[in-house]
Amino acid sequence: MCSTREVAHPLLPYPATVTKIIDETPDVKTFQVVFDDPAILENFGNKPGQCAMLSILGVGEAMISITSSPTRKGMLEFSIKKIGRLTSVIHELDVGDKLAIRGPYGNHFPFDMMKGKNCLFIAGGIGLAPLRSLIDYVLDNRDDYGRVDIIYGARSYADLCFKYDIFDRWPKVKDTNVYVTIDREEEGWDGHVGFVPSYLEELNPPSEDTIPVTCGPPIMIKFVLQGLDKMGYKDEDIITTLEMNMRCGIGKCGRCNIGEKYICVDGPVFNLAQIKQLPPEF
Amino acid sequence: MSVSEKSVLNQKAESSAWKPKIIGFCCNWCSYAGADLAGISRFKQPPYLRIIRVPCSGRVNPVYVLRAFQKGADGVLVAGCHPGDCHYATGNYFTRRRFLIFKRLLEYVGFEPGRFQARWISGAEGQKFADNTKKVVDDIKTLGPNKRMRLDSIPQIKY
Amino acid sequence: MANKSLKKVQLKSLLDKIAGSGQLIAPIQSDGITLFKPVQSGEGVVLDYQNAVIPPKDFFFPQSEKMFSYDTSDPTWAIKPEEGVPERVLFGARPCDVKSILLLDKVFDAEFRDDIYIDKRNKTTIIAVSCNDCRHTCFCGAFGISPGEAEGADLLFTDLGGRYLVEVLTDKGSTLAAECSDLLSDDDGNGPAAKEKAVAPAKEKQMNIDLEGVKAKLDNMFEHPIWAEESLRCLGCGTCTFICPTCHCFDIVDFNNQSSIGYRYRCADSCQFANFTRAAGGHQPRPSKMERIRQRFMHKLRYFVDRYGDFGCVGCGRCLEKCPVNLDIAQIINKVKEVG
Amino acid sequence: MKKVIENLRETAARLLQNKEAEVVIGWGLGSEAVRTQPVFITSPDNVDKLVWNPFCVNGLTKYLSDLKTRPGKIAVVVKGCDSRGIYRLTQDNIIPRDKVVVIGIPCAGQMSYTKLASKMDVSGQLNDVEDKGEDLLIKTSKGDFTVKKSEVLLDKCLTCEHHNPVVADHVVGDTINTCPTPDNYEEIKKFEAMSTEEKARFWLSQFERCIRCYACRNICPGCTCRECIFDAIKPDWVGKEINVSENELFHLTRAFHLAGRCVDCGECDRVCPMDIPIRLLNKKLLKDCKELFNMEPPGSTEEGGSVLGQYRLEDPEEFM
Repeated sequence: MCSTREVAHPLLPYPATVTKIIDETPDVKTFQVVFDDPAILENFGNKPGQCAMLSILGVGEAMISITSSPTRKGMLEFSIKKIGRLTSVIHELDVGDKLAIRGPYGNHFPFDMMKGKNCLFIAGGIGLAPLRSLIDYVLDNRDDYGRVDIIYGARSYADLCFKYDIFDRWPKVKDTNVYVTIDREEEGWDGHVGFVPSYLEELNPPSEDTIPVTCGPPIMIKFVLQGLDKMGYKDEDIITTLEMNMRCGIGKCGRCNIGEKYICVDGPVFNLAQIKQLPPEF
Repeated sequence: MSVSEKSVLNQKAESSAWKPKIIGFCCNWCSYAGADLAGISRFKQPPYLRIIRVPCSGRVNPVYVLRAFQKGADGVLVAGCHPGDCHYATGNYFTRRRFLIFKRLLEYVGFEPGRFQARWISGAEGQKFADNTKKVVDDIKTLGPNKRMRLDSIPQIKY
Repeated sequence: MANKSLKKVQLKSLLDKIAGSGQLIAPIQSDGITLFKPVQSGEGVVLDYQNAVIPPKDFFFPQSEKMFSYDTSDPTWAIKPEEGVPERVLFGARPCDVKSILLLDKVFDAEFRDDIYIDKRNKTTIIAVSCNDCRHTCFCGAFGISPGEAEGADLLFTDLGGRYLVEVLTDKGSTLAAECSDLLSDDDGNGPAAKEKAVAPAKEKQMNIDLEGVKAKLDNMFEHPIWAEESLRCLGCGTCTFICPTCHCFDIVDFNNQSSIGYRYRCADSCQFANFTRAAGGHQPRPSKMERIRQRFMHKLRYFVDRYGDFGCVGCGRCLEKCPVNLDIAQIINKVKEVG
Repeated sequence: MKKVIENLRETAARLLQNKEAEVVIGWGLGSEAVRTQPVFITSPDNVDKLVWNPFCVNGLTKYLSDLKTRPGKIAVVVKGCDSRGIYRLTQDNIIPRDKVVVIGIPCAGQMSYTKLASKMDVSGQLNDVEDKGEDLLIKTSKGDFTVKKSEVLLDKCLTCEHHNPVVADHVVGDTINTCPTPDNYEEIKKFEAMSTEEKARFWLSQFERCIRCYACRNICPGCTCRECIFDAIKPDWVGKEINVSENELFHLTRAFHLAGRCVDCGECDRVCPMDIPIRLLNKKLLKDCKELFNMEPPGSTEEGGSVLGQYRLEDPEEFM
């Protein structure tokens, strides 16, 4: 029995305050939060790709991936798409309002294993949110990693998240390329038009010594994985994330159970080889 | 939790500070107007009836009534137009059937008669509205606070 | 500690004594059904029952329980965990129920130890009672459980006719036995042999289910048509999961009475309900009854083994008896074995 | 009984053969001697799975709403009480009448599994059942057992209004001519006569037991809402917490949603794992609807609908 993660009351959330809100797209906002007790943030110890349980007391709880890299100290960022009851309430929050957080939960991206290798990040829509924590981690430890390619797409220009990152910040980092695409032609858009999987095949980035990491809507992931397969990547090297309805986050409540795995503790990050071992039920 | 050996129904007002909390679902076109008239006519009536305006008494879902009891109402009143006067022509005929049955069901499972009441009050019947409020409040006062279904007084036994 | 003996006529005094010094939970009968309830004395405790409708799991993992309270009008939100339970004694758990608690331990006492469960577990002394008889739906033998053994319990009582053989299995049990030493005497040494005889009928009468090879078969049966076939008659109700001694899935919900003060509770949830896996936004990984019953049987007989090294079923027979459409896990096991 | 089974299998085989139905829903042998389980037959080769005996307690009409999107017609075997469920579903526009082929079996009464289990060894497999008038001889792999019918009959069968199905495209078995025994609601009257305090104590102790498995709802041919209010997330009509208050809200609402629609098949009562007398609520509503609005037993005729979805100008007036 592994007891590395001991918490006195694992289901108890801690109050935190919203310090900044960024409107990303019409239905996505990024919330910067700090815990009311600074010690909690200090010991939070989140790693890229991990999630936390966000709650509004009286409304409910949901598992949200942490968007900020642990290298960015002093706050946590969550990019949240307005989709259900809880996220609608979270979207109503103002700076200074409170929510409650517990975590961090789940495993993380294999940033150690990726050291010294080239990184290929492929994301669609809100799927860039969990990847952003890893991208920032890699770029903040730039010398540990090889070339970085980021392929990102959304339905339209308005639906692109983190415009300040994909257009301004990331392309300026050395040896880093950001390729952005939108699904349909749009006035004022002179970039690439088309779906992410086809853009990936078009770009066909060199696959030697490269770890591809992908996250996005299920249909995008499906075709990206097919594309990567064609390009000759090994299943063990292809990293993606799974998503399920979750309640407890600590491997007890059974909702995110797929086969012998619990996505909340054994996931959400899996490589393709692991996913192929799971019953196809996600 | 277990149903205690004490009375499972009301407890007679333990302190004199208790004020009845009565929810009145009033139809917009008649009973609410009646309440309005009772107000501007300065008819004296006890202040314990809290009115929720609904478009038609037929809009009142019996779950609203049960929910009101859960959330601490001591009594519930549904009031609408007299049969035949419905703004939507027939809404209150359905109300009539629905709550005839519902009232009997509540009493069958052990709600005191009087906890739930229904009345027809037209927009012109300000006096009737005031009289009726008095009557309902008196009834509920006699019955005492409602304990049945209240979510905040469910006996909690730790086990 | 050596085996003890309790005269049958003294049992009530023993239970009275336990109830007098703390909380006692025991099976009682009301409206014709047997349920475990907290009792004030040994009065009315039934002993010839075979299986309570709701397993004693309810006292470790209640169907619904408060986790913490809060007050959002307080600047710190005043999030307070619920107080723990008092020290208590659970009397009358059957060997299968005791085993089910050990299985729940594997879930709740794993990584991220569940403090709410562990508190209840630590503060409970379990007195198990061997089965002299069994229901026609029992098949605990299939999971290696014996009607006369209860590893995980603190004391084990076995009805030997005029007396109970009292086996002390743990230190906790030894403490309780010491507290009640005035009522217990030393066993004359014939107890264990007599016990074998006493539980023999329960061993013989129960269904003979053999699990040999079932797990291996299930490993390759995810896509098998048996699930679609069996799911046709499933109603999608939660009976089987709510009366199951090993089911541990739950939901977490907030309650507030339209004020700043409220609490968060967890309550048993069922993988048989559509809402169980439906995500906000409508994504539904298990859209029909087929996927849902497959999850139930696979979880018990395959996934649980893979994850925790043991079957997630104890053969108590509750779901066999209560399923409205006779969707019988023992029958499923037999059908799986017949699959070529 | 053997003749009925033969007849039933023949009918089913013919329907499947001639493509008059794509699937036949009936009863097959269960995992225990006195249990049957619903079976779904799609090939004439498998009709031997169909059985008919006094243990065919399950109402099968609810499955029609599960299978309504399936192409082709669905044949379903019904007893008298279940047959009212057919009209419930057609009146509620859940399934068109011409999509359903009704195979009716006149039924003299069904035996309760719980009652039987307390009287005999019900494990083992059923070999044969013989009707000996007052008694029933049940031959199982564990031996032969004789039980008194009156002692093991389902309670609902004591007051049966429809021994013969109210609707059937094919009838297998002989019409039963015993006089129907309409319920005169004696039991309900007994409860009505109790004091308010007694009623409350009784019902609260019943509701308190509920584990909210929703079996009563899921078996009910009247519960066919696309999204049940007890499953709706927004708004949360009923709290998920299991306590006597939320349980009561559930039970009263469930019963009331069936007021004037409940076909009184008694299945909710049978399936309840906690033995809550759910039917006492339904019966009360049936009695009131009958007394106040002169309602026919719901589901007994093709026309009709929900009593609470209709009105008459001269309905009783109490609210003044």
